[in-house]
Amino acid sequence: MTGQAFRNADGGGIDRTKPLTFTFDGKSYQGHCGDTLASALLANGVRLVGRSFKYHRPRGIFGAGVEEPNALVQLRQGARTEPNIPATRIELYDGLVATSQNRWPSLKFDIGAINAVLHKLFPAGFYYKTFMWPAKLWPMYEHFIRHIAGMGKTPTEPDPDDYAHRFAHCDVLVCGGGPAGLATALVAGRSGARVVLCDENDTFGGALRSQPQTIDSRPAMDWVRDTATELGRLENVTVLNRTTATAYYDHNMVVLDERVADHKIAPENHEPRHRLWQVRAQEVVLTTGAIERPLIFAGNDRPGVMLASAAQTYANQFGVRAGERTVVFTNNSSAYAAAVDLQAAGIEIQAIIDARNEPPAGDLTRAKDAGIGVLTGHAVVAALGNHAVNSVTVMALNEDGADVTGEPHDILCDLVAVSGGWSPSVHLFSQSRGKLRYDDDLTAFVPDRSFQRERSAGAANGSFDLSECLSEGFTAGAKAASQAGFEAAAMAAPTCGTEPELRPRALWAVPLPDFLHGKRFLDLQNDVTADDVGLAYREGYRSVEHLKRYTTLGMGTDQGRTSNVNGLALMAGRRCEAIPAVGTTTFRQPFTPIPMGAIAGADSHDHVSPTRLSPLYQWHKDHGAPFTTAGYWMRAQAYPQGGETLEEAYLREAKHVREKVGIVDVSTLGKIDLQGKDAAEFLNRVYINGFAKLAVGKCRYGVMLRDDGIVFDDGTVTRIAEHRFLITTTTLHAGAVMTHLEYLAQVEWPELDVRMISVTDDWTGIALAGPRARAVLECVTEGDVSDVALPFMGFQETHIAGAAARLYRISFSGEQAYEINMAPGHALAVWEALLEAGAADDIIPYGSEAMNILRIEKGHVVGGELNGRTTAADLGFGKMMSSQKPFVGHVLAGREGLNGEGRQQLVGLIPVNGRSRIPRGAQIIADTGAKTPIPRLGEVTSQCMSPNLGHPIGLGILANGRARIGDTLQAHSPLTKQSVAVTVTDPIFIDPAGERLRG
Amino acid sequence: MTRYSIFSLARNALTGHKNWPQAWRSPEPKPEYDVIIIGAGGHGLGTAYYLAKNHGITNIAVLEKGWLGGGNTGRNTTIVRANYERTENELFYEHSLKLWETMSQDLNFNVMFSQRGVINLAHSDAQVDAFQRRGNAMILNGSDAMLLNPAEIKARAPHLDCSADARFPIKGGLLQPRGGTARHDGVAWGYARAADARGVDIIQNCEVTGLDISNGQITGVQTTRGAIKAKKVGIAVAGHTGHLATMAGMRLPIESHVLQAMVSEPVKPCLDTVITSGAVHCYISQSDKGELVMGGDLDFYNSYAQRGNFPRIEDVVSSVITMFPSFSRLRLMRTWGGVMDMSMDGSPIISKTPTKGFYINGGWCYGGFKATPGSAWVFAHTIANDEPHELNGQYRLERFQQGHMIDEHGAGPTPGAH
Amino acid sequence: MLEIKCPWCGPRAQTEFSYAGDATLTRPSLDTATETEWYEHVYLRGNPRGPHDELWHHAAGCRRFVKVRRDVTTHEIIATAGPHEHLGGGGK
Amino acid sequence: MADTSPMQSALNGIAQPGDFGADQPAGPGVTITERQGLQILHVAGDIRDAEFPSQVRHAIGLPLPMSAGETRASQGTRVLWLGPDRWLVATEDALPALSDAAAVNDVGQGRLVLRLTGPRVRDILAKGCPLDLHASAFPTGHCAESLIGHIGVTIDCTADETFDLYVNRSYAAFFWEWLTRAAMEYGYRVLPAG
Ligand SMILES: Cc1cc2nc3c(=O)[nH]c(=O)nc-3n(C[C@H](O)[C@H](O)[C@H](O)COP(=O)(O)OP(=O)(O)OC[C@H]3O[C@@H](n4cnc5c(N)ncnc54)[C@H](O)[C@@H]3O)c2cc1C
Ligand SMILES: NC(=O)c1ccc[n+]([C@@H]2O[C@H](COP(=O)([O-])OP(=O)(O)OC[C@H]3O[C@@H](n4cnc5c(N)ncnc54)[C@H](O)[C@@H]3O)[C@@H](O)[C@H]2O)c1
Ligand SMILES: Cc1cc2nc3c(=O)[nH]c(=O)nc-3n(C[C@H](O)[C@H](O)[C@H](O)COP(=O)(O)O)c2cc1C
Ligand SMILES: [Zn+2]
Repeated sequence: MTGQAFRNADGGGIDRTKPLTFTFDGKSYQGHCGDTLASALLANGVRLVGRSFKYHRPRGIFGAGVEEPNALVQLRQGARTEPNIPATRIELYDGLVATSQNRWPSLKFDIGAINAVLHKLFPAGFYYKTFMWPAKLWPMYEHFIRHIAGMGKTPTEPDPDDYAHRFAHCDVLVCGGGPAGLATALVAGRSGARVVLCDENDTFGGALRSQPQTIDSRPAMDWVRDTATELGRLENVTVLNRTTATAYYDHNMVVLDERVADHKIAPENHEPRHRLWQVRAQEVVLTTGAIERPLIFAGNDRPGVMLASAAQTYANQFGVRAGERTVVFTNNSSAYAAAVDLQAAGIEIQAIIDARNEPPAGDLTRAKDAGIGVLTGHAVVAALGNHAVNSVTVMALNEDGADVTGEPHDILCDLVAVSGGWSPSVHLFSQSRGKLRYDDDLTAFVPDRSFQRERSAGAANGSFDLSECLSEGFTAGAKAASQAGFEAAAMAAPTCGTEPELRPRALWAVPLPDFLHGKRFLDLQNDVTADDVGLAYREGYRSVEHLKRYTTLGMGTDQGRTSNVNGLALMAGRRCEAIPAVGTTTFRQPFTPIPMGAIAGADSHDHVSPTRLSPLYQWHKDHGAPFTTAGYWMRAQAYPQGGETLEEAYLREAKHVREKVGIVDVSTLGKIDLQGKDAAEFLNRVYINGFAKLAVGKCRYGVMLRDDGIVFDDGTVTRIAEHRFLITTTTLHAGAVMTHLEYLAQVEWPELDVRMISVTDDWTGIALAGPRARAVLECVTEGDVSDVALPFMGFQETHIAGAAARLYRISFSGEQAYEINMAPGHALAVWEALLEAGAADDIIPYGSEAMNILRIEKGHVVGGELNGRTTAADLGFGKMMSSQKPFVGHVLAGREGLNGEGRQQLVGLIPVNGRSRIPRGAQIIADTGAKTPIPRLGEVTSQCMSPNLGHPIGLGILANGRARIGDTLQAHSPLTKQSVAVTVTDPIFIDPAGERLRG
Repeated sequence: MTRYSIFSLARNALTGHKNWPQAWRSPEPKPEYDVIIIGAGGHGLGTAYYLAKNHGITNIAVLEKGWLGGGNTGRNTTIVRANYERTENELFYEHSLKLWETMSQDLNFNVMFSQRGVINLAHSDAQVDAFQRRGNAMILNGSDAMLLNPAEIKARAPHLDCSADARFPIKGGLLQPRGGTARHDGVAWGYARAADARGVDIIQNCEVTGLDISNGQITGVQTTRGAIKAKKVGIAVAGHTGHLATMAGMRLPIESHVLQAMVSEPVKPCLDTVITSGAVHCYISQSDKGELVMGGDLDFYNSYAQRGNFPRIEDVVSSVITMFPSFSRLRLMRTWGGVMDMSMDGSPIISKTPTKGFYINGGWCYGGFKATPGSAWVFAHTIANDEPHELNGQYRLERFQQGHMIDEHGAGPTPGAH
Repeated sequence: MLEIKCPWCGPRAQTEFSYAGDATLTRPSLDTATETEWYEHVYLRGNPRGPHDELWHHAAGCRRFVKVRRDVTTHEIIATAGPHEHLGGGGK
Repeated sequence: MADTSPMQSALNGIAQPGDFGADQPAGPGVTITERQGLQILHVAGDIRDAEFPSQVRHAIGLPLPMSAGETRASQGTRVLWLGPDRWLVATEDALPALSDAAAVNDVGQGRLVLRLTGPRVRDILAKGCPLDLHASAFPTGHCAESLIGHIGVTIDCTADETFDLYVNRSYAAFFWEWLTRAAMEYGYRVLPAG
C-alpha cells in the first residue's frame, strides 16, 4: 500500500493483494483491484482533481458514482483518450493514465482562475448583456469565451476500438441490481419468464455494497451473492453487469450500454469495447435506486466537501478515509449511519450538524452510542480553505430556515460529509413518459403514474427501507411476470435490520449571513450558485426551463443529478409557490453520457450505409476503374489506360463508342417484373404514354409523373409475354418507383390483377453500343439479331456466350445498341466473351462518365434535368402525354403554374466561341452587368466536352427555352469567376433523326 | 428598459446584481388588443417587436401556451444561413441574414450570432455541380458563397475525414462565410425584452383553444385564460400550425413531424465552423459552451410529441463519427425532439387566409430558426398592411393550388421529404 | 424504436417499415375528378393532434401496406389493419 | 439450350476458407458455408384463386405454408412463407415447372445463400437483426424476412443452431463484411462453398 496514507489496513471490497499502478497528472500512484480512480486518488491523499467550468475554482471528489459533477478527468492517452470521465466511474486498472482538465498551465496554478476573481462581473447570463460593442470585435470576444469554456480535449486520432450492437427481447427487464432489482429478477426469473437484469456497476448489490445491512440476520451482501449466483444459473435470465440502462423509448424499448472492456487497458481477443443493447421488453421494472442530494452553503464546492453516502462508500467499499476529521452536516437520518461508519473507519467525527430541531430519538441514541456529538437546529454556513477545506462555520437556523442566528463558531475539519435528503432516480421512469409526484415527507419527486408497461420498486420508488425494497421487488417481479403471462410464486420478504426513516427537514440552501462572503453552489459543474437563481427570478427567468437555460443549471455532464431539485425548490421559494407547481425540467436520454462510438456500433465508416456492387465490380477494379457512387451503388467511371487522366480516358471512351463499339455495365438500373391479367392497364395508368397496345417482344420508352404532375422517373417497359412486363427505372429512383407501384396496386387499385417484384439483382445488365455493336453481338449469339429479327425497340430471349439472356434493342447512347440481361453468375463470362468477340472490331469497355457524355450528346435527361421541378412538357415530352387515357399526375399537371409563359424548358447550349467549357453549375443570364439581384433565366444542368463534336456542349433548362433557340446568353458562374457566352440550341446534338440507333 | 452594456454590468456588480430589472413583465391579459400573435417563439415575438418598431402598433398580445421560447426556437441546432437556390427563397433568407448581422445591437441583447461559416459538403461530382449551381444563384441574388476544395475544407475542419477512400469522400464544399450559429434562447429573450419594452404584453401559460370568427372575419381567441378580442390575429406556432388552422376550419399543406437534435459533452474548441452533409444526413457545429450540437433527418412519421426515437439517434451519430472519426470517443450528453411544421414544398407559408384578419406564419421545416428576423419582419408587414411584403408574396397559401410551388429539393408533395 | 403489428407478419420493428402517409385520404378518380379535388387530396392534411390513421409499408418484410392508428402525441399504436379494413380501437 | 457459361459466386475473391477472429477453445462460434447450386423461385399469387395453391403443391410436392414465418420442407426442398401472397421455393433438385396461376421469378442467382451453424449463431445475428431470435420465438422450421445490419435478408432456421440466410446479391460483399466482423468476437470458420 505504498503511499496510500488514507487506506485502511482492512475492510472493503478491494483486493489488497493486487496492487495497481496508475498516474494522475504525470505522477505515479498505487491503488488496488476493486478501486475506482476516485477511491485510489483519495487513498493517496489527492484531493484537488479538477477546475470548474466557469470560475476555474479548485474542485475535488464530491460523489462516488454517476452523480459526480466535479472530478472529471481526461482518461487514457493517444487515440484512446477520452475527456470528461468522472473519476468515480473509472475502474482502476494497471497502467491507467489520467490527467486533470480545464486548467492551464497546471492544476494547482491555473491562469483561468482569474475568472474567480472577476466573478462579480460574471453572474449568470452576463454574456447576453455585453460584448456587443464594437460589433466587429465579437469574434474576438467569442474566441476567448470558447477557449475558457469546454472541458476536456477531443482525441485527434480515429478510435481504434470496435463497438457492437445487440437486439434482445424479454418478458421482464429489470434496470438496477440493488436489493430491489435482485428481488425483482429473482421472482420473475423463477417464474420462467425471460428476464434481463442490468446494473451499471461491476458488481451487484447497489447501496448494500457500501451501506452494510443484514438480511435474515446475515450480512446483506451474502444474500446479494446468493441471489446473483442463482440468477446467473437460470437459463432464462440474462445478467449484465457494467451495463447502464441508458434510454427508455416508446413501446417499451430500452437501450442498455454494456461497458465490455472499459475496465481494461484495451479490449482483448476481438471483444468490442461497448455493446449497445436494444431490449424490447414486455414489462420493465425500474429499480434504479436513489441519489443523495447535497446541502448548499458558502464554499460548498471546496475539495473535501462530499456527499455523506460517498464518504461512507469510500470507507466501506474501498477502505479509504476521505479525510482525517469530518463534520457531518445533514437534514435527515441517513447521515447518522454514515457517521457511524466513518468513525468505524477511523475518521474522527467532529460533530453531526443536524438542521432538524428534533431529530428522531433513534438517531440521537445512535450518535450517542457511538460517542458522536450532535448539534441540532444548526447548519454549516460556510466551508473555509483554499485548495481544500480546513474548517466550517456553523450557526443556528431559525424556525423557518430562512435565516441563521446566534454566534458563528468554527470547527476544524478536512472533510464535510453532507446529506440533503435523497432523490429517487426517476430518469428512466420520466423518459418512459411517467408522471412524477412531489412527496413532501421525502422532499423528493417520486413516480406517480405510468404510461408504458413499467413499474418502479425500491429506492427508485421512494422506498428507502431495505425490507420494503425487497418486498416491493418481490411484488414487482411477480406482477411483471404474470402480466407477461407467467405464473410467479410470491416470495415472503426476509427480515432485515431496521433503518430509520429519513424524515428530512426541507432546507434548500443555508442562508448566507451578512458578515460572510462566498458562493453557494448549486450546480458544481456549471458553477451555478443560489444567488444566480435569485438573479434569474429578478430578471423574469422564472419558469424552471428559463432558469435552467439562463443559468445553465443542470446542463452539465451530470445533468444536474445533485443540483436540480435544490434549484427548482429555491425558485419555488422565490415565486412563493409550491414545489410541484414549479415542476421539474425534462429528463432526457441518455441516463449517463455514452460514447458516440457505442451508439454507432458497427454502422460507421464503410458501414454507415450499404454499398451495392455489380457482379462485374471486381473486373472493373482489376482494370483500374475509379468508382463513383449512385445511391448505394458503386459505379465504374472509366478505364484509364497507360497514364491517362480520368478525363482523357472518358473522352477517349465516348469517342470510341460512336466510332466503333463499347460495352458498359448498366446493372444498377432498377428492374421490376410486373405480371398479371391487368398489367397492361396498370401501366397505362402509371405512365403518361400508352402501353395497352405494346406488342409482345417490344420495348417502349415511358415517363411517369408524381401525383402533383411533376416528372417522377423514366425508363423502358418491355412486354415479355401477354401478361408480363419488365420495367426499368433510373438507378436513383428504383426503390421509390417500386414502392409507388406497390402502393397503387395494393392500396388504390386493388381491383387490378397485378403483382410485381424487384428483379434488379437477378439480372445483370450490359449495354453494347456503337456502329459495330451488331457485328460483335453476332459473334456471341446463335440467335438472329438482324435488323429484321431484332429491330430498334425489339426484344428477344436468347443465349449469349452460352448464358440464357434477355436481349433488348434499346439505346441510351443514340448508337446502334443492345442491352443484354443475364443471370449475375454468368455476367463476367458474358462480359469477357463480348470483349473477346469484339476484339476484331476494336471493342472497349466504357464507364459511367463516357455514358454520361453520350447521353448529353443525345439530349437524354437524367438527375440534373429530372430535378423534381420539371414537367413532362418542360422536358420535351409534351407530345407523349396521352389524351386518350387518364394517368397519374395528369390533372395537377394542368395547373396554371406548371404551364404557359416562363416555364423553364430543356435546351442545348453551345459556347459561342466553340472552345470554352460551359461552367459546371452555371446559371443562365442575359446580362452579366445587370444590377443585383440578377434575374436567372435558367441553369446549366449538364455539361461536357463532346469528343464527337469537338466542342463543349451543355444541357440546360431555360425560361421559354424552346422559343429562344438561336439566342445568345451567358452561362455565368461567379463562384468560379467564369462566364461563357452560349448559343441556345436543340437539346439533341447528334443524329436528331435517330438514324444511327435504327441502323 | 435598462440598457445592457459592460458599464451597466460593472455598475450592477457593485450592488451584487440586486437591481437588474425584469427582462419582460408577466401581465394579465387585457380583454382586447389590436393584434394578437399566437406563439411566443422567435417568430411570434419578433413579429410583435417589428409591429411595434416598424409599424407603430403596440397594443399587442403575444399568447404562449407554455414558456416563451420553449418551442422550436428553444430546441434547434441554431444554424443560420441563406444558401438557397430558388430566387424566392434566397432573397428572403438573405434579408433575414442581414437582420441577424445587426440583431444584437438592435435588440441590445447579445444573441451571440457567430459568423463562423456554414459548409455544405459535396460527396460526388453530381453534388459539386449542384452546389456550384446553388452558389452561383446565391451570388446572383446578392448573397455570399465560396467553393472550397477538400484541402481548404480540411484546413477549416481538421477533424474531418477527407481521405479519398472514405465511404462518402469529400469532393468539395459550398461555404457561406456569413452563415453561422446563434444562441437560440437569447434570440427569444432578446425579442421578448425588446417587444416588452415597446409595450407588447407577453402572456405565458395561456393556450389558445379556439378562434372566434364571424362572417369570415376574425374577432378574437378563446384561451385557457379566457376570451380575448382582436380584429387581427396572426399565428406563429411552428409545429402546431395545423392544429391552430383546424380551429379556423382550414386544412393546410402542412404536417407535423418530430425532429431530434443532440449534444455531446462539452470539449475544448475542436470545430470552428458549421458542417452539413445532405448525403450523410447530418449537421454539426460546436457551441460556445463546448458541446457538439448535432442533428439529422426527421424521424419520418407524424408527431406532436417532442420526443423522438432511437434509430434516428443511431443514424445521426454514425454519420457524425463517419465524418469525424476522432469524435467516436466523445460522449452523447443529451438528446431531444421538436415538432416541425413540414410543408408540401419545403418552403414556408407567410400569408393571409380566406378568413379576414387571420394570418398564418408556418411551414418552416428544418430551417425556420435562421428565418426568425426576416419572417418576423415580413409577417409584421403583412399583418399591419393586410398585404404581403414584397419578400413574402411568393409564400402565399394559394401557391399550391396554382402550381407555383417553391420546391428547393424537388421532393414533391411529401411533407417529410423536404 | 416503435413496434408495429403487421396484420400479416405480427409485431415487427419500426425499422422494417417505411412511413407512407395519411390513410384517411380518399384518392379522387383518375378520370373524373377536378383539379380542386386533386389539389385537396395531394396537398391538404388534417394533421390531427391525437389519433392519426396512417399507412406504413412493411418494406423489409412482406412488402404490404399496413394501416395504423397511432396517437401522434404519445406514439402509442391503437390498432393496425390491412389497407382496406377498418381499424378497431378508439380514436376517430 | 442449356447454360454453358461458367458461374461465378458473389463471394468470389471475398470469402476465404479458414478460421478467423477470437480464439475459442471450444471451437468457432459459428461456421459459415456458401450454399451454391440452389434453385430458388419467388412465387407470388392469390390464394383466393383456388387453382393457384393446388397447382403449386402439385409442382413442388409441398403445400404452400399459409401462416407467418411458416416453412414446409421435404428432402432437398424448402418452401418459405414471405407474405400473404409471396413464397420462396429453394430446392437442390431440378426447378419445378409452375403454371401461369402464379407470378414466378427465378431468383436463384440474384441471391447469396449462406448457411450459418454453431453455438453463437443467434448471438451474431442478433447484433443486427431486430427480430426475436430466441429459440422459443424463432425455432427450427421458422423463417422471416427482416433486416440484418440494415440489409434485407430472408432468414430460415433449418435446424437447431443452423440458419440459412438469403441476401440480395449486390449486397453480398457488404453483408459478408458485416457478418464476419460481427462474428469476430466469437471466432468463426469459413468452409469452402458447397
Ligand atoms: C431539432 C430541431 C433542429 C432545428 N435546426 C434548425 C437549424 O439549425 N436552423 C434553422 O434555421 N432552423 C432549425 N430548426 C427549425 C426552427 O427551430 C424553427 O423553424 C423555428 O424555431 C420556429 O420558430 P417559431 O417561432 O415559428 O416557432 P416556435 O419557437 O416553435 O414557437 C411557437 C410557439 O407557439 C406556441 N404555441 C403552440 N400552440 C399554441 C397555442 N395553441 N396557444 C398558444 N401558444 C401556442 C408553442 O408553445 C411555441 O412556444 C430546427 C428545429 C428543430 C426541432
Ligand atoms: N440510508 C438510507 O436512508 C438510505 C437511503 C437510500 C437508499 N438506501 C438503501 O439503498 C437500498 C435501495 O435499494 P434499491 O435496490 O432500491 O437501490 P440501490 O441503490 O441499492 O440499487 C440501485 C442500483 O441500480 C443501479 N442503477 C441506477 N440507475 C441505473 C441505470 N440506469 N442502469 C443500470 N443500473 C442503474 C445503481 O448503480 C445501483 O447499483 C436499500 O438497501 C436502502 O436501504 C438507504
Ligand atoms: C444549441 C443547443 C445547445 C444545447 N446544449 C445543452 C447543454 O450543453 N447541456 C444540456 O443539458 N442541454 C443542452 N441543450 C438541450 C436542452 O437541455 C434541451 O434539451 C432542449 O432545449 C430541449 O428542451 P427539453 O429537453 O426541455 O424539451 C442544448 C440545446 C440546444 C438547442
Ligand atoms: Zn408484414
